[in-house]
Amino acid sequence: MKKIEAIIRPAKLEAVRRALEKVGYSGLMITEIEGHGKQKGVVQQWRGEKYRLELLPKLKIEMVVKNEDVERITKAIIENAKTGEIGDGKIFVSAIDEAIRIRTGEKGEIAL
Amino acid sequence: MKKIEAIIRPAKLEAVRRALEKVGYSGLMITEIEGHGKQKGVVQQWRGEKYRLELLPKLKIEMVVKNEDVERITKAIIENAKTGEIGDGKIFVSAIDEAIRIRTGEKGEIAL
Amino acid sequence: MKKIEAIIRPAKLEAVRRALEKVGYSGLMITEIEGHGKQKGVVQQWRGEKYRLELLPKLKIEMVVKNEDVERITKAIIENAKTGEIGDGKIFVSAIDEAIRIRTGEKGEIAL
Amino acid sequence: MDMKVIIDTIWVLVTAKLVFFMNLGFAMVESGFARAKNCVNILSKNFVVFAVSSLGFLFLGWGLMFGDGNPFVGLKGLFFVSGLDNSPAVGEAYKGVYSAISWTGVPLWAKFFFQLVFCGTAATIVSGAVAERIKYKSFILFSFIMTMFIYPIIGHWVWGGGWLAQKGMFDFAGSTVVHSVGGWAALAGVLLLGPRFGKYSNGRINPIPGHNLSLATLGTFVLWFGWFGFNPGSTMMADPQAISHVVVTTNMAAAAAILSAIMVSWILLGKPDLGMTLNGCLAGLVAITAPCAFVSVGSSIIIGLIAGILVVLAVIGFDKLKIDDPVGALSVHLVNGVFGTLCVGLFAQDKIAGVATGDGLFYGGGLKLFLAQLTGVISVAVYTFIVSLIAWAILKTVMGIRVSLQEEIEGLDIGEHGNAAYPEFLERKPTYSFLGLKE
Amino acid sequence: MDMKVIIDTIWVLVTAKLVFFMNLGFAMVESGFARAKNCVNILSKNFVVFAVSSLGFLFLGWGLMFGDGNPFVGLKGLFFVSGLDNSPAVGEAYKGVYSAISWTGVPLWAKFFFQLVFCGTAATIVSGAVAERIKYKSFILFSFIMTMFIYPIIGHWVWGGGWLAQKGMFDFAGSTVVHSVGGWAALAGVLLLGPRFGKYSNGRINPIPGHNLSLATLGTFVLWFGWFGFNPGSTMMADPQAISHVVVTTNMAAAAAILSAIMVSWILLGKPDLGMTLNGCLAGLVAITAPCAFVSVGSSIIIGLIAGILVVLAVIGFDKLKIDDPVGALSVHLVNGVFGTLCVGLFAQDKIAGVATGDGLFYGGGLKLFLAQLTGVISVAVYTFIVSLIAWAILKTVMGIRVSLQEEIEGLDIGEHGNAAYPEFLERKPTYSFLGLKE
Amino acid sequence: MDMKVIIDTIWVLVTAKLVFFMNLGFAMVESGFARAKNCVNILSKNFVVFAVSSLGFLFLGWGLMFGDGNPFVGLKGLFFVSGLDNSPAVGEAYKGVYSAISWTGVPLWAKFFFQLVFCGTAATIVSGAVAERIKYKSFILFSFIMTMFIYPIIGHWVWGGGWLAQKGMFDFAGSTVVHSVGGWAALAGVLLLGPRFGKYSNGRINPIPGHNLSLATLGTFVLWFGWFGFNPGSTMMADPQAISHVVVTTNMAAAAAILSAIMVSWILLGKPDLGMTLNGCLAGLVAITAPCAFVSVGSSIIIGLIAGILVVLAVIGFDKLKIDDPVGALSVHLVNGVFGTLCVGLFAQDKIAGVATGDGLFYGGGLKLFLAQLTGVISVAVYTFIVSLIAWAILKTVMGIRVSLQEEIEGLDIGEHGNAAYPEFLERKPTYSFLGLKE
Ligand SMILES: Nc1ncnc2c1ncn2[C@@H]1O[C@H](COP(=O)(O)OP(=O)(O)O)[C@@H](O)[C@H]1O
Ligand SMILES: Nc1ncnc2c1ncn2[C@@H]1O[C@H](COP(=O)(O)OP(=O)(O)O)[C@@H](O)[C@H]1O
Ligand SMILES: Nc1ncnc2c1ncn2[C@@H]1O[C@H](COP(=O)(O)OP(=O)(O)O)[C@@H](O)[C@H]1O
Repeated sequence: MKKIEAIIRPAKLEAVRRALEKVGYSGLMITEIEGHGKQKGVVQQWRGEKYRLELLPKLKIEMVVKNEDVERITKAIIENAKTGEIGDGKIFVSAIDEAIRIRTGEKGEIAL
Repeated sequence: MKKIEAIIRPAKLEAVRRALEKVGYSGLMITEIEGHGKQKGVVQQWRGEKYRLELLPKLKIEMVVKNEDVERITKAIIENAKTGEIGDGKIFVSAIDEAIRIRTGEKGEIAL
Repeated sequence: MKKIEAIIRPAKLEAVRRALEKVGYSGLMITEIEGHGKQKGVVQQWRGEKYRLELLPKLKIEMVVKNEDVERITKAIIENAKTGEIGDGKIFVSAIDEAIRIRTGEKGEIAL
Repeated sequence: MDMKVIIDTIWVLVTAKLVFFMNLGFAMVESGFARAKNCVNILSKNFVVFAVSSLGFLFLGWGLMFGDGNPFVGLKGLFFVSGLDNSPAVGEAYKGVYSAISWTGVPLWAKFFFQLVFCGTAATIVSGAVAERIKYKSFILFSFIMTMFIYPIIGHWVWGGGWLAQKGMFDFAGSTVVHSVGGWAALAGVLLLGPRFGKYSNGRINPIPGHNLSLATLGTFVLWFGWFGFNPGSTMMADPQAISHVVVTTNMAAAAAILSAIMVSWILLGKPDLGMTLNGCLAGLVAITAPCAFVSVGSSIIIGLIAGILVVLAVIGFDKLKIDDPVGALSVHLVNGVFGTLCVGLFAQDKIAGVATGDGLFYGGGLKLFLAQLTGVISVAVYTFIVSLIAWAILKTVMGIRVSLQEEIEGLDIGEHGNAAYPEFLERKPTYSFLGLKE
Repeated sequence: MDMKVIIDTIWVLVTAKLVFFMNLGFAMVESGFARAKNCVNILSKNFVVFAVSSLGFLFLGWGLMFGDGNPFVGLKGLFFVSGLDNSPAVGEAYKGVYSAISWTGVPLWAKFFFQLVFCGTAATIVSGAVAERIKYKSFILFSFIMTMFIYPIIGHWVWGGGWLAQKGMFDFAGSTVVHSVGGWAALAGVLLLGPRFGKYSNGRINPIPGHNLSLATLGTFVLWFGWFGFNPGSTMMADPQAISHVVVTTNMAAAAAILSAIMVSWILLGKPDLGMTLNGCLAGLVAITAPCAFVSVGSSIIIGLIAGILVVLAVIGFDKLKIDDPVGALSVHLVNGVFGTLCVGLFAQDKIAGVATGDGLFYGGGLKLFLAQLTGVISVAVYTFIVSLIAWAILKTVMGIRVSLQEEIEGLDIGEHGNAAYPEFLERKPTYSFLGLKE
Repeated sequence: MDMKVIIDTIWVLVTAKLVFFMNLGFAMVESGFARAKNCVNILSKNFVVFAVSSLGFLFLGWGLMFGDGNPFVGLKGLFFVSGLDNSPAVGEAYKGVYSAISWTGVPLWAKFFFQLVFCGTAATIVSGAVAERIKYKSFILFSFIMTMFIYPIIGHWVWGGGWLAQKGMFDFAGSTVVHSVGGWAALAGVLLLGPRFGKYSNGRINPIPGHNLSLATLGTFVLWFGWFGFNPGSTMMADPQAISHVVVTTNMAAAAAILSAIMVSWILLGKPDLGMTLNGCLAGLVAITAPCAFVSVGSSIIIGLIAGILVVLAVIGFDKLKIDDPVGALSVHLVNGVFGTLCVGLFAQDKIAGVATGDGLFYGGGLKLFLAQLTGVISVAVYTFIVSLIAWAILKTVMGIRVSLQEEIEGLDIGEHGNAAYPEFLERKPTYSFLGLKE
């Protein structure tokens, strides 16, 4: 099993999720994060002083999937999260040793 | 060392944490996430239009533990986070290469 | 590639980030978490009853970096996040199988 | 047109509007002191309650309270304020069925509106104490009962020329008629409802912090502001000496109570708790409500100081008794409503602002006035508590008064209204259940 | 100094201040009903609009509205309220160019201030309907146009002795002059702006929940409070019977509308929606604004009940028509402004609070009054809508009226102001786009 | 009873209540402009300060200010407002020790309450400037000093028949007596406290955004509303021409200042900043406070326009000087209090609303009035600043005035009160430290 961790623009969530629904997925978790990569921050002002928020709001989507699904799902994410502008985000894939469904105690891929 | 990542219902946090205290643990992190699995969302309304929040608030508990503690701790979580209803959540286990305690610089299992 | 996951005190973020800027890094994500380790919580009161917030606000910084950068970056974090008091936090390192840049589709270390 | 009538009408209407504005104060204090997940529900309750009062008091409440009748209840001109009445005529000139309130020379609808906003206040007091677990529907029904059958009867006894008025009991602006009536009705509800889930578990008292102290502070300021309508308006005529006196006693009691509540919580709890400070202010205001026109400015400070201490002890005490009152409504309105009413019997100085009350115990008047006040306190307690208990019990049997445990845990906003108060803000969901590891 | 003048001035100024305070109410309702990312923008619009109105109405609006002239427009003393005037003289004694408002015996600046706060209200109504997508600059300019060329003309027709007044049309406190004028101007803006991004996509109506129902409730209470200045103040003299009557009809309509809106939304939507409850209250208040002094308390309840139903249906209806009004301004002010104006023709009872309106249809007066009201409604609709449409169209061509899509998605707070309303709170950014999976 | 006394008492009390309500405004502006972690502390300070003022002004302040005495201080009837007094008698008929305020024919307690709310305003101004780092205890003690020894002395000079009044200095509603006194006391505190941690570090000015602009806007509206009590109420009698005039000059100055602040910040900062807009409004109000009854409506607009510009420049300027004032209290109250006071000497028109001030410089009166105003400004500055500095210095030595760095970083809410303002909302903790990468 693999964990796919995708950092995307908040505004792209709906598109991504619709795409995921089409390719099929068993579950996901979404976390509000603040990110910093190549993208420059937003300039704001407060009573005469400008400042830049270097950290930008992003969403992290995490999904634990079967090895064979990684390809399909990352493709769906890339296609739908892409704008071509700096700040589109990244996808990271890592290994998961074990998965357990709390409700039933089932283990392994069946628990996803 | 292993990382145990448990997605649970917010309302179950207290029970889980008390159980963990009994079996013993060295530290944990809790993140507010929004999840989507088999569970259907909550229906709300706004000025005449109903909508469903497909994403439900969940908590992610992360703990880095010694390999031999994984069994004991996941058991404690499962027992206390379970309601038997859809939406109880999952536990994922993955490998951690290294742990460092910032305060002392200690490395490895001693740092947990 | 490795993922460095550092739990730090919120007040230390600025120092850590400045240090990281000096040693160089390609991107990071920051998540607001609540942690519990050796540190005792904050005592608050509400209408006559004291209670302890056992969970303390912490920040989790996650960075996916090349293997050879792990050492340098963890050092920078440790030096700047340390106060010597209980609650300074931990750093965990784990393996990442794959990284993809959504904007370009590039894969591997070049995508970081 | 008689100038006096015009001026008095302006005074009555302007102060009535300030009292109306207290509805906002209650809504903000109560929602600020409760959790975000129940915020829509509390706002809704506080919003609908004045609508209910308006209809209930118009339909029947006014008639029972001010209609001519016997010492216990009004009987004439019962429905829709439709009895004969030639207001603003006063005294001999008055011809009508609402003679108990014919002493004030303003039009009938001005009298009605002024009395209505007081009725609304009594009803809204209940809302805070039963918050975070009561069914919306049942609260609405109870509010109708409150404004039609409970408040007006007590009102008749004290302000409608009834038996307590005849006994020589004085309640200038309603420590008893409004606040303790609200308090007793709330207490009955709280006892039948039981505490919120998780409040008293594992033998501990688990504090459940309110979600927004900015709103609670805002609300308290609005209430303090509104009280400058509540108390001086209760002259129902613009008597310069009296209204000036009342404005100052009202303010001084609040100020003193704030400072004593701060001191006591600093001493007892280690730090000057803001929630207690706000409750202190309200306690002082409730306590001075009955005596504001009967006592000196000096006495108002003493009354305030005691009220501020009382409320802190009461909040802690009710918790010890496992009587769960999320916003401190009982400590503020019930305890200090009773205390303030008794203060008339202790601190009154005859005609200090015009009214012939006789002197209180501390000013050489003996126990006479105090006993009249005590009679008032006890009889109001008995009637209000029993009738409320019956009303709540009937509602409980017929339709239930408490939401399901599931709904309570998820929040009444979703369950009762399908709304979320702050849908865009990330909330720390488990806070309420995770607290409470007492020192 | 004549006592009557003093008293009337106090009444006019105090009620005008309450109406001024409604600006806060509008600001809170509108920002609470919108998203956090546009909150600074909405607050700014609601804040600046009264400043703009103050200058615009002083500069020209007052003159066009009350200056002596022809039935369509004022022509004398146009600029800076600088025409000849010997207020507070009234009747024969009055010498000046603002004779249409010389019936009230208060100083000129008191008249001005009272009329200004009404003008400001009309202008602020627009703000809510065009929220979350309009350019700040364009809104400011439109507000100048509104307070200088649109509102004052209609005002002249009805309150400035113009042709509608002569036709026997009655609008006591402005269901038409203020509310429906605001509503028509808003509708023109909404049609030219188009709906917010994502509101009607994929053939669905996607609800976009407001970010803060506490603020929205606060605002509604403040508006309700302010209405006790709006309606009874419109006597512009302290006539005790009239002002007492108006206070009660105003309140009863609001109360009835709240309850009917709750009932209807409970039935139609399954749960008693708080947003609808708040809109219901405002609907009742708008509807009673024209007839408050002309109908009985009983009629005010009926008018309120209908208004509460109308507003719920209108909110749903406008959405069906894909007319995107984030705060329900059209349903509240336009629909119920029209409805309330017509109610005068239906429910009026001659001289019920002093004014000789003749009886309405339901009281045996036949269609005369109703037709006058209808004429008013239609002519105001035509003038306001067309002039507004032209004004918006010119602004659109010259400088654009809608922010860029990019800015709309990121929020107007950053784009227009460089500010964030709540920089320290974590927000659920995608909410607005992720909702809308309709049942 | 004399009708005039009744009417004047109503006017004085109603306007005093509006001024009281400004406490809410200050509380919301200040907490909205500060960070969430210090919110409870700021709310507490703003709440307790009126309680402190009430007791301090009753105990001694009133006596020092209005007691008969010498040109520098009142000496008779010092404590507890207990001197001989037969108000509402005026002129010859007056017998008592508070002759400086015997010109207004209202009861003593009405005078007291009206003056008290002004004293409270001066004290609350300090709170904002010293926010986010001052010890709660020290603030409470300073407030006692302020309301007992600082404000009343200046008040005596100008309004208590003291030497500045005799010199012919005019300050209608308190640009100097209230606002600049508050400002100078605040400045002394700010200098001894030093800037907040992280505000000026690494040679940069790090902006520290306020946590809630909805609250700040709400507060500003409430203050604007309250100013309609502050300025027209200062007639202390219901003179129709004067109060109508003052209401309009007050409003026009605010409106003009809003627009000029928006323009200036649009030009200087690139976007129309909401914080600056709100400060602009308050600046206009402060500036018109002294001259509101002495200048024409046209002049009020000019004064407002300048005030709006001044405040933006002052906010930026104080930051350049590293004088850290989280809410802009110095720019609003000090700078514009001084400016407004001087405006009397420039724009005054003799008897424009009744008072014989003589003409100002721009109306051919020469420098006489201006110099009297300047004398007032300077002498008040010297006295207030020095006494405040001494008071702050003593507090600093005896008990400390600043919380520990640790506490400041974690927030004063936990440290001083053990409370959290918004315990359920997830906050972006590091914001304040992570900002400030200036362009
Ligand atoms: N090496 C990394 N480790 C962790 N997060 C990263 C890394 N690189 C990028 N990110 C995350 O991805 C987001 C987008 O990155 P950015 O460099 O702006 O995008 P891109 O280069 O794809 O246009 C960042 O805000 C950050 O949260
Ligand atoms: N494959 C997965 N990857 C990531 N998170 C998951 C996955 N499956 C479930 N989850 C998380 O677990 C939560 C509960 O899942 P759900 O399917 O409703 O529970 P269950 O099947 O155990 O009753 C979801 O809200 C989601 O956050
Ligand atoms: N084993 C662990 N697994 C996950 N998180 C941990 C672990 N140990 C510590 N933490 C996190 O690190 C934070 C600091 O831990 P603490 O024990 O107080 O620090 P230290 O021992 O370094 O002084 C905790 O709040 C928690 O979030």
